[in-house]
Amino acid sequence: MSGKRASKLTRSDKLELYYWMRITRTLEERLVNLHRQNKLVGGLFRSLGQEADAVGSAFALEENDVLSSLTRNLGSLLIKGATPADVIRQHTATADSPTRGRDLGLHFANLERGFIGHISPLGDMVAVMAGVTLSFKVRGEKRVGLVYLGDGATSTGAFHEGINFAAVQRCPLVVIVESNGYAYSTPIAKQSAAKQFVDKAAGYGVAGDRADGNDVLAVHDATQRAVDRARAGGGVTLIELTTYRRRGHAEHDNQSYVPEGEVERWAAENDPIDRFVRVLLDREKVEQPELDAIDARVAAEVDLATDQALSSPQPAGPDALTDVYAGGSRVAPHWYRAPAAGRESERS
Amino acid sequence: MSGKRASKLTRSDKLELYYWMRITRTLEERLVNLHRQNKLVGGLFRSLGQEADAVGSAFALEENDVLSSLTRNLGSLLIKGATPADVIRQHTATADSPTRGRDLGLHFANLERGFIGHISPLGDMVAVMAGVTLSFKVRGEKRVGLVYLGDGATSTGAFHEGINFAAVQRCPLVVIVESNGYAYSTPIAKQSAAKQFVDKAAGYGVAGDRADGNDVLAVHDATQRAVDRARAGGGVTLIELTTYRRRGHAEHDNQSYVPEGEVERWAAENDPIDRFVRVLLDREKVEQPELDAIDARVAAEVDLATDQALSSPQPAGPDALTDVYAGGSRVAPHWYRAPAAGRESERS
Amino acid sequence: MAEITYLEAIREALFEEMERDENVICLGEDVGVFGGAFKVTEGLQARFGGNRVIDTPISEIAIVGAAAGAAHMGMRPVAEMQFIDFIACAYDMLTNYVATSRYRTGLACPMVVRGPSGGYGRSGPFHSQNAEAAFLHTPGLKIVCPSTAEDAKGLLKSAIRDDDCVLFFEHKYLYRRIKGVMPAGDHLTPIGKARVARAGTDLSIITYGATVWKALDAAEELAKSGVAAEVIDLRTLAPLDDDAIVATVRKTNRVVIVHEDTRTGGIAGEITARINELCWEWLDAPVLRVTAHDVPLPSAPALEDFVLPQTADIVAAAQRLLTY
Amino acid sequence: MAEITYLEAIREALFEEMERDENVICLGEDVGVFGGAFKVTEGLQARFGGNRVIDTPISEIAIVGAAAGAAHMGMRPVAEMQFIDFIACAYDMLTNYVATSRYRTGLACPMVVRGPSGGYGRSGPFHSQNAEAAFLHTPGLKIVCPSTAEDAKGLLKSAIRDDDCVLFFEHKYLYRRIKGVMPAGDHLTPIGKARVARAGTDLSIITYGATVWKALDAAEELAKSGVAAEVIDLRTLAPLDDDAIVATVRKTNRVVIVHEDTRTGGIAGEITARINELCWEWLDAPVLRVTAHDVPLPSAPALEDFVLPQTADIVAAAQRLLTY
Ligand SMILES: Cc1ncc(C[n+]2csc(CCOP(=O)(O)OP(=O)(O)O)c2C)c(N)n1
Ligand SMILES: Cc1ncc(C[n+]2csc(CCOP(=O)(O)OP(=O)(O)O)c2C)c(N)n1
Ligand SMILES: [Mg+2]
Ligand SMILES: [Mg+2]
Repeated sequence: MSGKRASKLTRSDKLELYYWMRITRTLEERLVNLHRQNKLVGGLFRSLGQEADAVGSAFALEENDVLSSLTRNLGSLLIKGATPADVIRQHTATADSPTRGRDLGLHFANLERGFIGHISPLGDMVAVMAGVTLSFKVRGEKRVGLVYLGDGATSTGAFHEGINFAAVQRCPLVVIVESNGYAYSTPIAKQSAAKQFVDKAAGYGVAGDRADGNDVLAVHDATQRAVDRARAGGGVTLIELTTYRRRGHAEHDNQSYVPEGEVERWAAENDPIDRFVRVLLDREKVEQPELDAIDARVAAEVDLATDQALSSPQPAGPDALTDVYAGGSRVAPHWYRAPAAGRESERS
Repeated sequence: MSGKRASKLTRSDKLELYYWMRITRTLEERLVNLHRQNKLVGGLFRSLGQEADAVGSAFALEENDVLSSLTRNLGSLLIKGATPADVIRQHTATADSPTRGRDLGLHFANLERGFIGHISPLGDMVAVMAGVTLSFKVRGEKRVGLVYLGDGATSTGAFHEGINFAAVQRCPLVVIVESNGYAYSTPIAKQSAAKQFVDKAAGYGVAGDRADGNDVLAVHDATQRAVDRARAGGGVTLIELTTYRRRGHAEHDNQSYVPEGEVERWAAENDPIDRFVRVLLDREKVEQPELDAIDARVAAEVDLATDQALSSPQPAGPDALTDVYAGGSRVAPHWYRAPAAGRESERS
Repeated sequence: MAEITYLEAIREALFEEMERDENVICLGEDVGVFGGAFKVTEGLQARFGGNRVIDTPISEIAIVGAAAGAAHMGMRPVAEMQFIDFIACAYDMLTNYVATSRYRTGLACPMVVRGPSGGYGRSGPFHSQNAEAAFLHTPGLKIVCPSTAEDAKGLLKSAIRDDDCVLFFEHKYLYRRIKGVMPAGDHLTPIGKARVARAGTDLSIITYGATVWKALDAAEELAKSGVAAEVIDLRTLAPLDDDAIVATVRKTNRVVIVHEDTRTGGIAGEITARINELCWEWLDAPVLRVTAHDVPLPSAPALEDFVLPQTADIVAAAQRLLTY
Repeated sequence: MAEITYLEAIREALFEEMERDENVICLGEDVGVFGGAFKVTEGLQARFGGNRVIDTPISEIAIVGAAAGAAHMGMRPVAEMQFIDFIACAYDMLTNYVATSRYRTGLACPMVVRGPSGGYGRSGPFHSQNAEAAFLHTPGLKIVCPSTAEDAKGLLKSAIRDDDCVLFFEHKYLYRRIKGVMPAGDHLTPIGKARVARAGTDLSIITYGATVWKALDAAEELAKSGVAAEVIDLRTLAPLDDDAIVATVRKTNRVVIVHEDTRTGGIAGEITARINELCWEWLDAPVLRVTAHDVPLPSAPALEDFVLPQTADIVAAAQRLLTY
């Protein structure tokens, strides 16, 4: 689905970047509607205002590179080939969702397409991606891994052990810290005393970079440099992307802890899509109708995906019992759920 | 036991530093003898060549400050009031050892005297000491905490979470990384890709310092600055002390992985006691007989401690059952160990 | 006296204990200004200040480790896991440091680790866990699982005053669904004592946490066909109340143990073994278990409902017991 | 064929599997040049290079996490915990990530986490642990505990070829004390199958790991007074071999379960519950447990000996079973 991954982005690459940011936002807006209609299972986590971060970075990867996304990286998954219908199915826990209703939201994976969704315990995926990229190194494959984590997740032991392991092993791994102001309600100053997250790079002996996370081209640029370095055997890069979480942690969170006007200011002055539209119109001489066409295409795709996903069946209870282990394994249902099965215990 | 804790060390302070280093070494040599005589329970871990590191740093603490020692910080425990007899008892697992034979070696604590020995899982004590020093902060006490860890232990998640927590909370904590070349057999380059451990300080937003760990005065100086900073409300300092582990990880380890001549070179050129003796004789105009007198005092103290400890009784089996919980709790021995107790099960 | 919810009862306990003893502090992710993901600690920071109600980094190892260190110094820390599932990150600190500290070195760890637990909420594999089986095995820890609002308050207050580390597992399905009238005064529920939630003579349902309510529903159902089921709410899992277990076995001679958590290696096995050892001769039927199936807990409603134990399962197990 | 030790058998398995399949890699602290704290991996790096035998930082979370990531990519990582006690640090990674990965997302984690376990060595609370009870409860993990040199080799080879994560708990007390002659050829012991270590008719001793040898000693002792004890070596704890358990209960009608680990929440409880459910009517006596006492394991010889189960304890339990 994604375009070519040149260091020099063409005009059409840039339109593609626009497409990915737009579809991220539109798809999330659709999810918000479905959430309000009580059609989702579980909470809804937005990346509103952070779309450039996931999109610009994932766009720097090749087809057979592998990324591990986090809560606010829907855009990166779409670029890697997750379909909007799958995303909606994950949020509605249908039988044909990528996890068959077992896990929710962006917690899904597709190794053929090159992505591994995260699990809830934060930081764990840094260690897992150290192993994914270790396999590239051991096998001499010229592939690269990318893992995202939030400012808050930098406080976890798993992040620390994972990046340090990858640094020592010179694994081809790019670690992106999305510094978006908050971890749930906790502001950055209560998460870390560092002046900036990129200051951690020297402590791990890895390359460090920092970019404006709301400037999709700057994000792409920084990531592309890091990806090139990794592919050339230069090991790990830690990139800090500065951005801002415009919604609450999840949709239920009313952001009572956010200073007044902060959200509105970011929305007005620093929306990554608005900013990029200006770049496209002003510098790239894109015409508004071109963007309108993309918007229309996106709307149609999201509509179609919604129709597909909402007609998906729900899983049946006993489906829960398969594949805990390999080989088509199936846990036996408890006897009181399988009345035909008869007594487990026999009298002597 | 320990002398006054002034920033400016007097001549008699310096003689005291010599005393602490000497007794550390002599006591460990005694433990080596006992180990060879099969009188110890468990392995023996030396701090040979690292005595200045533990002694110089602990000497910067006040009476009511608290430290947490690691494997190679015997000197710091002695300064804090652990007795040589207690140390030998810990190594012989006697009934009257500080842990009553339950734990070994330097794994013991005495809060009245201000020390908490480590547990085996590396890094954990950094988090615990974050809490000890958090209590100082919460209560407005002007006390300071000091925690030691090895180069290898910096790779643990517990170290990371602990120092970061303390940094954000501005706890009065000094974290000393003893960079002694190896973690067991693993050289520093396979533990961390950082140029130096002090580079981690910026990533945590804490003060960083680095000193020659085999120069007891330099160690004291750096620690004193950090302790003063902590006491004044300036938060955490990460100090890297460079030193060298002249023995194997424990006495059983023959150091086959160490490049030839490396140990000998450090012994010949960079023994912390030898170096300090030269300073005392040359710069402080100490006379050799003064040092000889200290040595004799140390020998006598270690002899006495050995006699005391070796006459200590072994614990009795059922002693193992007490104090899992508070209030003098006692686990009931299994019925087959308490034949008088009768049947647990009664026939109906 | 007005009824308050299970959640409010927990909050009340925190307020009262912080008021009573200035050594009590609360720490955890988002517990301060925000009042916690479930608002359990709401208002606490406004009342007691940022020095005693501490927003921490996302660092479960450090939260638990720091609580232990502060506890050594005489504080009474109450550490929150935002979801109890994340206690897994602090498993080493709890089992190796906290649980052994007194036994080895004499240093006490009077602290509470609390957090929202349990399923039935469509929250999937990482926000629905029951952590008790992971710690039941560790000498030195206590484990409390209240099922009523009264006990939530009384047991938390006791836990905070306990001289050892208490893991306090709140069931988040009950947070706003269960209410109770708090006993007047300084209401303390003793740790280590089970409760007869419903008396009966024909069989015993031994359980704790959210499934107490399912057991009571099952007992009601069974009563319709004239079966008098006794429901034992364990309340404390470590130490287990052997006396209460033996008493109910002797009374009814038939037992089903119900827990929400997965079966293999779960607490029902331990209870079965104790019954075997302590009063095997009193059994007229094998001890049965009604538990979750041995799979990670899935999110989709139909899947979750299938995996977790339901009232009908308890009724079925009870009916089978009666055939012996 | 010459006898080799339990430790050498493990090393042989690693050599053979690395030889057979280039996707097999070993990683852990000091496993390379040094050959591991117990020299289990000695010679491996010299033979297979630093790319496949990897010295890691002291980072159990990362060791296990990286093994999982490499396993996703088709490698067959064998991760060493220097002492199994430190697996506690990776508890979250194992239970939340590794154990659920296939179930949730379809990503397999074919990997082994192995390491020296167990007591009787005066190594105290942090170098003597038995980790099985901590993981028995987690669907998605397999647990193997060999007691003989033959099984150590055959089970490790099976574990490396298994498509799921296998926790392979080696008993370090057996490393150099137990020897065996390896069966010729590609020797694989199936995971999930128990073994009758000694046949008997009067009672069953069900155990695994180092206590298999104590059970055999006890059986020998009992034989002197004409009692024929059957000893079942479980070999695999997850999945448990229910068939073997039921078979021995039906044969002898009397059971003592022996494990080195502490009692409460230990695996004996689970086995007792299964016996209750599967063949309660076949029991002529309650199922008894012989285990460690519920305390952290102390170091002093007299204390350790008192806390851990000994041969005489098994004999005493057997004799009591026979009074029913
Ligand atoms: C180990 C762990 N502890 C706690 C949580 C609960 N939790 C989920 S998201 C979150 C905040 C994450 O903040 P950040 O990493 O900054 O990511 P953001 O949501 O801002 O993108 C918390 C505390 C968790 N998922 N994992
Ligand atoms: C979490 C954890 N993993 C593994 C070990 C085993 N271990 C004990 S000491 C040691 C090496 C420690 O090296 P370092 O931190 O540099 O301290 P040093 O011995 O050099 O003073 C290791 C790997 C441990 N104690 N804790
Ligand atoms: Mg954030
Ligand atoms: Mg070292």
